[in-house]
Amino acid sequence: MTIEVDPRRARPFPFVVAWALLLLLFGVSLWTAFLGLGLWAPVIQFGIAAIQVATVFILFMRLKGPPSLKWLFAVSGFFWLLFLYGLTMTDYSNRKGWPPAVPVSSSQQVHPPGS
Amino acid sequence: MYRWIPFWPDTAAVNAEVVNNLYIAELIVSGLIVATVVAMILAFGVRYRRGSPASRANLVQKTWHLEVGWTTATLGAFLILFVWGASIYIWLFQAPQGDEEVYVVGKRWMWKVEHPGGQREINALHVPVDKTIRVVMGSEDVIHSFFVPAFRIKHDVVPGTLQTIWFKANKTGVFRLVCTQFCGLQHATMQGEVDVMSAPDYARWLTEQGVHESLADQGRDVFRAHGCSGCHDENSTVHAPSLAGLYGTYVHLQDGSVRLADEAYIRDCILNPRSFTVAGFPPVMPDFSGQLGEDEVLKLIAYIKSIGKTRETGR
Amino acid sequence: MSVTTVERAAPRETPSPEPSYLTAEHTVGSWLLTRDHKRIALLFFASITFFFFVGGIAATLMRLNLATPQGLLQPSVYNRMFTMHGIIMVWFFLIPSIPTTFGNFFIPLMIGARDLAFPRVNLGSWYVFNLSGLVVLYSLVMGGADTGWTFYTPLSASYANGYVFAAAMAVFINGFSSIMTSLNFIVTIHRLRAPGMTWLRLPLFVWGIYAVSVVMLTATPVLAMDTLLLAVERFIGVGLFDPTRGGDPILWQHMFWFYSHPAVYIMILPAMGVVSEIIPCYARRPIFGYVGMVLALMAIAILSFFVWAHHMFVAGISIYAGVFFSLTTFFVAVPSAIKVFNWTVSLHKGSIVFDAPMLYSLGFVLLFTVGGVTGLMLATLAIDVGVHGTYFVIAHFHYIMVGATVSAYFAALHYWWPKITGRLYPESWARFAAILTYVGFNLTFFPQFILGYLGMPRRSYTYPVEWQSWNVLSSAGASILAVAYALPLLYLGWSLIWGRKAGPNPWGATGLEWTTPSPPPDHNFSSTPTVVHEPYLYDPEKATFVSQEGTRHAG
Amino acid sequence: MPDRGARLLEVQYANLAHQGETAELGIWAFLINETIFFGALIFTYYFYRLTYPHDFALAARDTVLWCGSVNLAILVTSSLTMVLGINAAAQGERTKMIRWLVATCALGFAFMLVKGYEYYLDFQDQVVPAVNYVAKSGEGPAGELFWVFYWVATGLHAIHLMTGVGLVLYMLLWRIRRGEITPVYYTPLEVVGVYWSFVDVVWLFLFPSIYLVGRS
Repeated sequence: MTIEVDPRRARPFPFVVAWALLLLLFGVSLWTAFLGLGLWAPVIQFGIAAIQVATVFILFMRLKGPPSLKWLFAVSGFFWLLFLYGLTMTDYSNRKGWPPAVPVSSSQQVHPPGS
Repeated sequence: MYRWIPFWPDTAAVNAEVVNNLYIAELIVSGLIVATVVAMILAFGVRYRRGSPASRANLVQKTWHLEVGWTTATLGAFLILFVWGASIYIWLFQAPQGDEEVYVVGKRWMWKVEHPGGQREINALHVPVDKTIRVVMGSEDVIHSFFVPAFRIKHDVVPGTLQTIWFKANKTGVFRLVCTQFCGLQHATMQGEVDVMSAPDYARWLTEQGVHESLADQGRDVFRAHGCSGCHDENSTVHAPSLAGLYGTYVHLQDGSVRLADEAYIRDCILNPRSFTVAGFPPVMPDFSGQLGEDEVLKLIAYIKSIGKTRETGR
Repeated sequence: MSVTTVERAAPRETPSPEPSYLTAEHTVGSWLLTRDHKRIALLFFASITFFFFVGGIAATLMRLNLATPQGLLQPSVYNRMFTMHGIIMVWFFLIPSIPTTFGNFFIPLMIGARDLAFPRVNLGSWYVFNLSGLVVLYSLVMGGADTGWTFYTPLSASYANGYVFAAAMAVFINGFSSIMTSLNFIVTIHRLRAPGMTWLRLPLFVWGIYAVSVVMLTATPVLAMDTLLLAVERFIGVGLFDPTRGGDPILWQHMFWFYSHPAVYIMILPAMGVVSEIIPCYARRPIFGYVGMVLALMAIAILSFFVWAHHMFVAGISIYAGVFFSLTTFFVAVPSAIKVFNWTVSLHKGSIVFDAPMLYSLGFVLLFTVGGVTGLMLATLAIDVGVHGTYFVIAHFHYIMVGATVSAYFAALHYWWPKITGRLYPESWARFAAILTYVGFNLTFFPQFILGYLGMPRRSYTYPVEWQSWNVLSSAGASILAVAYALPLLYLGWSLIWGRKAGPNPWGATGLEWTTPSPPPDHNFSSTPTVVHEPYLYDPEKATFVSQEGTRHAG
Repeated sequence: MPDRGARLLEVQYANLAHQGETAELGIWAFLINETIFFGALIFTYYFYRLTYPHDFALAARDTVLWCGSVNLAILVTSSLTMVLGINAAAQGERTKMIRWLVATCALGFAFMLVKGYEYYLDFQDQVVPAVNYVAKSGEGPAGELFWVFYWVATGLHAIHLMTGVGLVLYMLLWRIRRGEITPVYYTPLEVVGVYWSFVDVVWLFLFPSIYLVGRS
């Protein structure tokens, strides 16, 4: 019974390169944190995180090869999150009286935590 | 006008009538749709029951135009109702200045009402008829919901911010005030009355309460007691934004955004000054969130709004 | 394509060669550790019937209390009753009702597979369901939560003193059971279809279960995170929804309703699938607009994620969010309108038999139409301001959840009873039960529409005296409904022992499940069937039908 | 060899390849659910960071950056060793496979150690909400919201990582020892590999949201 080896697995070289790329991107992300970019810092950092995630998805989780149902399942998780993130912004972007002022808790909590 | 409709709730406000017309329109459209479905099921059920002689030849499996026709017709009818409903909603939920203002504080299982003149009521709200009443609502603990069925108005009262709603009663009488957001053990008894009175009765009622110090005056005492006058008074040396005539104007904040100075904004500034520093002023205002009760904040707001008025009359 | 004509002979008594899945093994272990999807379906059937009656008892206590203004129960007991009624009925009966029982049993049979993709995960789903059932029973027995099934903070997080932590954890664990079930269905429908069973030859029940599984898989995690954050806030006293620390109580509502509105579609989609199976069978004609029905099912599954804030129009969200979500709610009603139209026109030129499943299904279509139309009333912003939080809302969602989904559940129960147990139930009793359910239901919930517009708030143990007449009417209807729901238990139980033996295809239906002997053998099909036709090939004119794998039958 | 393969084949599948492919589709379907589960948690973070940028920046300055960085490096390396382990299984080199899987477990434990030490430092720093929390000067109340998110997020991630380590150990001590992982059918190992890399993906998103806030 011949052991036909999946071609994608033959050499460890591409995986080591991906590993190095991930660590490099991590370094860049760390560096941007200390640059004082203000509002742009999170955008860049999460962009780099997205690239890292894509690398892990494609190489380490073997999504390489012809696009298949696995691709659809991999992406649909993030696609559904768009609904939650996006549509709640219709509320919070122009709700009157947001962010709320912290009210005085005049009547203390009647309920002891933990029950 | 609605007397001839059976089991109809009483209608006692301007917006209630508008909602009534919309509700009747919805009932008609919905009734038509349900009637069509019932008629079709009965007709087909009788005509094509097993053993009936009707011919079953050239049975139709799919006709796009019939399906699309029915769907666009119903969608079109309901979109008109959507636009009509949305316009009322936008008109209802943007409270105008109003002739009278009332402050309502929801606390577990009671409604505390305060009039600008200083009169205080529990689970009761006396208002003049044919006047636009603007209700400013806050909650001290959980989410309540201010609902007057006769006026068809309702708004949840969320702890942490102030909400405003308005109504204009057009019929005198006593109407029920109800809390519709479950708030604990006695939620069902957290009810009250809205007593709509003619103008002279309302004036006489106000004087009968025997309270002379108006809410604004009480606010001024709180303003001095907590040292706000130290910075915000006309002749104070501290570089702080002047509050005279602040109410109703637009304020430019440090982070570039512009906010209308309404009750919610004034309340935010008092209790969370750090996130609302006005452009060009140092963020030095101390945090009062621990020391001021909900009622005192409302008094301060009434006072700050009154400074605005005296300046206009002064000109 | 060879078409062999088989006369519809009387169900001959030749013993089926293999023992059925019921008689294959008899040890307790063979039931509790089974990997057969049919046995797991029966295990689920036992669990949810138990919870249906626990929830039903809570409902009867509430209706007894509301029969008189001064009421029967203490306020704290009433508050806990309606909370537990909500939690148990939503998560422990309605959401698992059709997918875990009829879905588990019939998806492999309908697509020509021997079993689901992951049998062990399927059994795990039943055990996780029972674990969450134990936790909710612990919370119920110890005193129950008094926050309403919606757990609105800050009441649920810091002010309610019932067993909110246990109730929230029960809902959290229950989420995993529905995830495991939906995961199983999606992978099975993608991978294990018989040769020839293309996507457009799938019966509409399989499409319904596929749409439900997509919604379950993508909506439940948000609820899991929400209840987890509530449990954390409840346990340590500090949390993300706490207004005294700048948290936003409306954030809880956003994440809760982001799950809970798709959850109401989780309840209705399999019911739509069942009705789309039953109406063609008893009208003896193909469904009208099969592709339209499939598109409508998937459209509901996707659009259900855009509408959740119509539960929060008066909660303090911005006006523009209110207008946006009202508009999307009108668009999500379009696929439902298409389906109602298609069901109704599916009766045209058929030769209709009014058996019990058909009566339940027609009851479904009528009650679902009333429920859907009142839903559109609630989606109209100005009306919602007037009736949010009143009995109008309660009547609306009971019309959909109880009127539509439970009627379809009973329709499926009667339609597939011969296949599950191999016995036929007494037809006249079943028709009586169906009509009694319809009458009892309308008497219970139609008065609540009127109470709602009059302004009676929900979740309150008392009401002004002038509304007592409506509430007494509603309580009377509730007692009729209770009888109508108990009746099937009696005559179906009776049929288990004395019912006539049912042949493989007592109703003359075209699905693959009707080609197996009833009750089906352990591995469903001796040889994997090849599918040649699309479903519902009935011909009312010549009174014959062609099953999906090509044999033509009379009847 | 073929008899063990036949025993592995479940009744409802046509052949082993069909079964393997379906199992992989199953883990990916489960990952949809996990993505949205962690996505909803990061949604609360994203929403509160938009609302209280100032408080979040102040609060996040007290997180231990070097712990987070070392942990990220550990997790990325463990993804690599996991994949190399699967490659070895595919090529039938049993000893190399076991060596790589043991390395993956070791890295998993290393992550837990560093995390435990970081929790100890946090406790010293008095940033544990409700148990031992002192708001820093000038930091508004919303800082505590950040710390609630921090403890919930890292706690959940740690639980998922422990499940991953448990799965790899299950593979090592049970499935491989009984010889069920062969070059013909190594899908169970591949499924565990996919799950492990997903736990690494979650940390890739959590790292910038927790540790890189308010550093400038």
